Amino acid sequence: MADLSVDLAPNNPRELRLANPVIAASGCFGYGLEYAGVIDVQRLGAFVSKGITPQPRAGNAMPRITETPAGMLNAIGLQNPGLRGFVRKYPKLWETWRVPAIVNISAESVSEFAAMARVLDEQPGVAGIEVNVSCPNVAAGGFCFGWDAGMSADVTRAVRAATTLPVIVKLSPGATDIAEIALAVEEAGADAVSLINTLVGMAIDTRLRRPVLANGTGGLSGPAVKPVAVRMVYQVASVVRVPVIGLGGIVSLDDALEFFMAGASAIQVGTAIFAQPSRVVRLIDELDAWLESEGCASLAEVVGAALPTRPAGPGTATAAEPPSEFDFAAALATR
Amino acid sequence: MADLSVDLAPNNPRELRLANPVIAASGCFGYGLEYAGVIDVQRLGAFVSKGITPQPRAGNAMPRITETPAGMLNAIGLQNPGLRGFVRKYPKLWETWRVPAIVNISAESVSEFAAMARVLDEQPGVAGIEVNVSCPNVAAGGFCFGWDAGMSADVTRAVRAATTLPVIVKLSPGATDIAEIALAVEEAGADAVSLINTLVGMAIDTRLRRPVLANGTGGLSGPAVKPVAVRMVYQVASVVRVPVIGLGGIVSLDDALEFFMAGASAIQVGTAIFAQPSRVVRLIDELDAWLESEGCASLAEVVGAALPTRPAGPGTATAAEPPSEFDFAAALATR
Amino acid sequence: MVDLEPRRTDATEEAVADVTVRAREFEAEVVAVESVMLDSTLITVRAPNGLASQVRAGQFVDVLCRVDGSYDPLLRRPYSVYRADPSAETLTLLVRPYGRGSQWLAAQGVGTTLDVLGPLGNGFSVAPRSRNLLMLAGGVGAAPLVLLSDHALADGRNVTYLMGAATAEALLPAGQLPSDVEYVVATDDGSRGHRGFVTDLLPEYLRWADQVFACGPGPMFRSLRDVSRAHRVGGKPRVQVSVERGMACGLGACLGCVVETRQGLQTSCVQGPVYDMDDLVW
Amino acid sequence: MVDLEPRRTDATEEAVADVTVRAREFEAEVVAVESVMLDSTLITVRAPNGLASQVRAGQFVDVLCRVDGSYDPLLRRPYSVYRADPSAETLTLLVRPYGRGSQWLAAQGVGTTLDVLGPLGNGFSVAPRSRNLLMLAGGVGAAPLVLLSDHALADGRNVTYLMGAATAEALLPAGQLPSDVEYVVATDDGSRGHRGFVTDLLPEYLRWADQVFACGPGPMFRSLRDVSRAHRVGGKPRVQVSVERGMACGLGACLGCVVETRQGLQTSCVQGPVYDMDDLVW
Ligand SMILES: Cc1cc2nc3c(=O)[nH]c(=O)nc-3n(C[C@H](O)[C@H](O)[C@H](O)COP(=O)(O)OP(=O)(O)OC[C@H]3O[C@@H](n4cnc5c(N)ncnc54)[C@H](O)[C@@H]3O)c2cc1C
Ligand SMILES: Cc1cc2nc3c(=O)[nH]c(=O)nc-3n(C[C@H](O)[C@H](O)[C@H](O)COP(=O)(O)OP(=O)(O)OC[C@H]3O[C@@H](n4cnc5c(N)ncnc54)[C@H](O)[C@@H]3O)c2cc1C
Ligand SMILES: Cc1cc2nc3c(=O)[nH]c(=O)nc-3n(C[C@H](O)[C@H](O)[C@H](O)COP(=O)(O)O)c2cc1C
Ligand SMILES: Cc1cc2nc3c(=O)[nH]c(=O)nc-3n(C[C@H](O)[C@H](O)[C@H](O)COP(=O)(O)O)c2cc1C
Ligand code: FES
Ligand code: FES
Repeated sequence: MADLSVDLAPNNPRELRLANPVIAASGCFGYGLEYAGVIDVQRLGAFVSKGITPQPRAGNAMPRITETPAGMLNAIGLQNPGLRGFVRKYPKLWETWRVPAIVNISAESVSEFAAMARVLDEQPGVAGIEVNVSCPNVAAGGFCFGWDAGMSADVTRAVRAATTLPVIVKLSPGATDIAEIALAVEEAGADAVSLINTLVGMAIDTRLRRPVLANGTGGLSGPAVKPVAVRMVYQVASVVRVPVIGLGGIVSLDDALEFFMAGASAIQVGTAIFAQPSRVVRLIDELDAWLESEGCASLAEVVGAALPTRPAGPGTATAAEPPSEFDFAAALATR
Repeated sequence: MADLSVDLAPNNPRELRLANPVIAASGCFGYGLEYAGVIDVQRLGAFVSKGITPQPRAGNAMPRITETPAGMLNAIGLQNPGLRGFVRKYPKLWETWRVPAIVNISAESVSEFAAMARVLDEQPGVAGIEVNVSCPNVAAGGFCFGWDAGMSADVTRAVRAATTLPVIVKLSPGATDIAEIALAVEEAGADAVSLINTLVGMAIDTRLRRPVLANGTGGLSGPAVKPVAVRMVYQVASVVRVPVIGLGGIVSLDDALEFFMAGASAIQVGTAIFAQPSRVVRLIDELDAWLESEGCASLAEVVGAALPTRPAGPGTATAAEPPSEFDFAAALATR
Repeated sequence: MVDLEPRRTDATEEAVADVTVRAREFEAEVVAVESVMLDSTLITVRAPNGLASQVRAGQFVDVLCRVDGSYDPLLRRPYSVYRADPSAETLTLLVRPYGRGSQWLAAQGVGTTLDVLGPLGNGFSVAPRSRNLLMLAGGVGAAPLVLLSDHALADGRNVTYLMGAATAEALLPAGQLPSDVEYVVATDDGSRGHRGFVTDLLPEYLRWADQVFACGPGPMFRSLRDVSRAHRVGGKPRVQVSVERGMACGLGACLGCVVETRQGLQTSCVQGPVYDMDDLVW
Repeated sequence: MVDLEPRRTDATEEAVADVTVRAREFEAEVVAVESVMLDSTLITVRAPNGLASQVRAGQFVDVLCRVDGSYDPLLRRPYSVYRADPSAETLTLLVRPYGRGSQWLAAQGVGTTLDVLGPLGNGFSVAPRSRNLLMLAGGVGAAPLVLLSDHALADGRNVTYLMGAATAEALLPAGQLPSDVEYVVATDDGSRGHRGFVTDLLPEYLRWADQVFACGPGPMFRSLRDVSRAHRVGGKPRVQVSVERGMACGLGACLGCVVETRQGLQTSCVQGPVYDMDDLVW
């Protein structure tokens, strides 16, 4: 047994210690309960709840989901019972669980974010907060918080001040310079960052001649986005010191290893759980077996293995050194 | 036979009139010659050459390509014979061809872009220029031209002043607000815009524990990116008046129709040509047959069919109206 | 201060399934394949211990329609259980080749192993005192009503099975139904049974039926609604319909498949796919 | 003023294939499937008119390894032509199940239709005066050398075929080669032939051979290079190797598969995959 445990909030006395680095992603695992009859939820490193908002939300009109090549689009519209409804129901249940539960929160103003964090701070059974900054800032005319370093930092600072719980800020891939945003939220007190949230996409129903989703656009997830996610994790892990949680298209052990080697201390699995629920638990065993076979005593030994030795400057996506000479034989070695 | 022809430079006296709206994308069709022994190149609406730079470039080290879920990453590094080498060889050949040839140009400064356009202006066999702004601006510390509206406009203005040829500006999906960039280049004199170029991605070779591509990052293309491309085309077509050329993951007729309905006047096919060269020509026939079956006399009748009736304001990705009531029966109708 | 109390009392809270669904993800070997109804296929797979006897009519299974190693198409496809054989421990699905997933599934041969998740959904509920059950089937909507007929007969009830299709060849062959079922058909071209819509036959059976169970395409539902309005008395007999939504998880987690009901938004994968027609907001 | 003249005279211009490749994209029905070499498969497909007689040894075909309707895996996979039968109009490929594409391909049965693009690449060139040809094969690198052997014998030349593998079962069965070929093998475990590397056998044949043709895994090439340095005299005999690069287009358009040679960067799909070993920069 290799050491799979990880603390995702090393700077926080309350810690966010996970038995293993495999986390179920927000919006893809309900409130944990939904999958409890199908897989052993308690074996996960942690899970993140569906996004909660200050008020209950009925979500978007249907259709809300559609499939795309090796991916899917969703526009659920954050259907949820609202913070009070959530608090009445889940924390006391989760308190009886072994698996840490992280609450994903969304809001449309800095003060709403802070107010939610304040309420969650007192809840039993809540191990941490994941702040979803991929939502429109009403005060900024609907411009997404997560696309602007200043706005992302404002939210982080407000949440940080409102709770002593571990705070993970979940970054949006819509930002042109994701490393800049990551540095800003780190500076503002985030215990960890997670990335990526979905890319904004659209599918057209060519029979009806209108967007498939009632909302028009939706969030793209699944294997299709993996290369973008790996690149962003690599970019962010090159510059921040807090733990990075990588996600976006992870299905297999090899996918997970890509993220670890790109610098992720833990990973989340979202869309792939829909397709094969049992695989997310198997991933933990496969990771353990792989580390053994590689002679690694702990996961930490491979985290960041593909990063250049010295972190690159802010905002650059510098590659690892290319092989110094044209390695003909190595290139042939797959045969 | 429906009318498939389209003029992609209606504001330019030199015109860019295509017999049909199916174009082979830059970097995926060499210089046209490479596919001439496999498909009937002359049947295409047009093709775009591999990206040309002022100087010859040897490109990046190997590996340069890798496959990803329903997509691929490339980091060719613009290997090309340079403008002079290009000019010695292709324009006179293309002059004998029926299919319009568009030259894709890249440079690292505004003046280099202009210098290239000036040389191309006099060449026979060149029907238009596609300006690739997805390259680093050396004067701006390597920040990509295409991620900044001002820099994109500067390049466009300089190229516009240097040639009377139709000028297409090819937008980068890395920009947070693609509509803003599109409006800026339209204002600066672009005859048309094309989008999207590749998304920046990465794959890690978990055996070697380093990025697969020698360059580290690469450009993501293929079906995986289609939802992002459709969304951006929809967003751009909602705000600009010049023709929009849509691309990104197009394989099938249905894919092409998604782009037309999202507002594209023409489409480009890139990665899919690698997988099935014959399909790009078949697409023209399929489009013709589909228009007939829908009783459309011309393609123009479906361009933008999925757009909201009034264009949305700059930078918004407003959806088409959702169905006013919950349409239970329509949702059931697929059964 | 930010107001965190609900602004409106809607039913979003109930939309979150309280029940933990007991379902299994299992490898299911294809043991039989049979062509039926013009272009469709009956696929019989081996089911794990006890599943075939536990499954309720109207429940479905989610099938992964791709080879391992390919990520496209990505999501599972739901298929109603058409027949369940507890002694052979098999389930049978009725698959119409439509798009990418179903075409792949319909092309799989005996010996293939499928990745199946189920059983899912609520299933039909037959009131203890209902004697006469009326089925109304269109297309592959026939599937859940076959299992319901099997179970109803085993419980000693009477079943009349109405089915409509474009032509005789597209009908479920009579041999597929237990002989005790009264099978009445309609075809658009009159090549068998009543010429016209199957819902034309409804009025004469509505008085006989204690409950009606329907599954079929959109137009059939619309017509069912209209006929019911005109011919039911005091909302009787009750009509249960199985609805179809795009689904991702099948377990109430993604909220992608919701249906608006008089009780609020419900996940059709867990709280459906079967609803009392009068509860649907449409 | 911006300088538009080349700063350096490199070979990028030549890297652009001048030749227009004549290749066909065709539907190829699988007509035979045979297990060989432990885990590999010989797949024989029907080829369009004349292709089997035109194909040169060392050329390859690009196969789409997925069902229509799935976009993953996306790109074609190159496979060397193992054998071409002009009278039956068939091509045979030797496929080792390795990753997603080859596993899919190796699992296809008789009757499946494959989407094939080819023939591609330059192929081996045998000098008119070469009498004695030496083949050096490792693993599925055996494939192009089988066709080369067939053609060489038909032209009346002498062929010695050296092959190495881990164990006897992983060797190409002798029955797969024409009986006139001298077949000499080496195995890592000594279960057949020489115990050790196949390149250990090279020195004794180098004097006999007018030309050497090699295809195999990386370590075999490295060892070939070392042995050649030590044992060839005046750069004779010449050695041609077939190299393997990840490919997207197969037609010289994407520049994804380039190889650095003394003549500059070359596309290994058009200007390769066969190179004179001494021309490669490695
Ligand atoms: C409860 C239930 C029971 C069913 N029972 C049967 C049955 O017994 N027999 C049968 O043949 N079919 C049944 N279906 C339909 C089946 O699940 C598939 O939708 C159908 O086979 C078409 O899938 P496809 O992959 O072939 O088509 P696709 O080409 O993938 O899809 C066809 C259309 O459906 C839409 N769609 C598909 N999946 C989704 C999704 N996840 N989210 C949103 N939209 C989507 C697509 O947008 C497309 O327009 C059932 C569906 C449900 C919900
Ligand atoms: C000229 C030539 C001839 C060949 N002849 C044979 C033959 O006769 N028999 C045989 O079994 N194999 C042959 N191969 C290898 C074959 O093309 C496949 O690479 C092999 O079957 C593995 O593919 P896969 O899909 O199973 O593996 P994958 O899992 O897709 O890939 C295996 C590895 O190769 C890399 N790779 C695959 N495709 C690409 C690409 N397009 N670009 C970059 N990297 C890539 C991947 O990164 C991965 O690490 C030949 C290759 C070439 C270039
Ligand atoms: C149906 C669905 C609902 C989601 N809801 C949320 C959410 O409420 N909050 C959030 O931060 N992310 C949400 N996400 C994004 C995922 O958590 C994840 O960031 C994204 O899907 C990429 O990972 P994947 O490719 O593994 O799915 C949702 C994703 C899906 C598919
Ligand atoms: C191998 C390769 C090389 C490319 N080279 C160029 C280029 O030189 N200039 C350019 O503007 N775009 C280039 N592109 C981007 C394509 O033209 C296109 O924008 C992108 O691939 C998305 O379309 P697709 O999904 O249909 O491939 C290249 C793409 C690929 C795959
Ligand atoms: S399919 Fe996910 S909630 Fe129903
Ligand atoms: S594979 Fe595209 S140039 Fe060789």
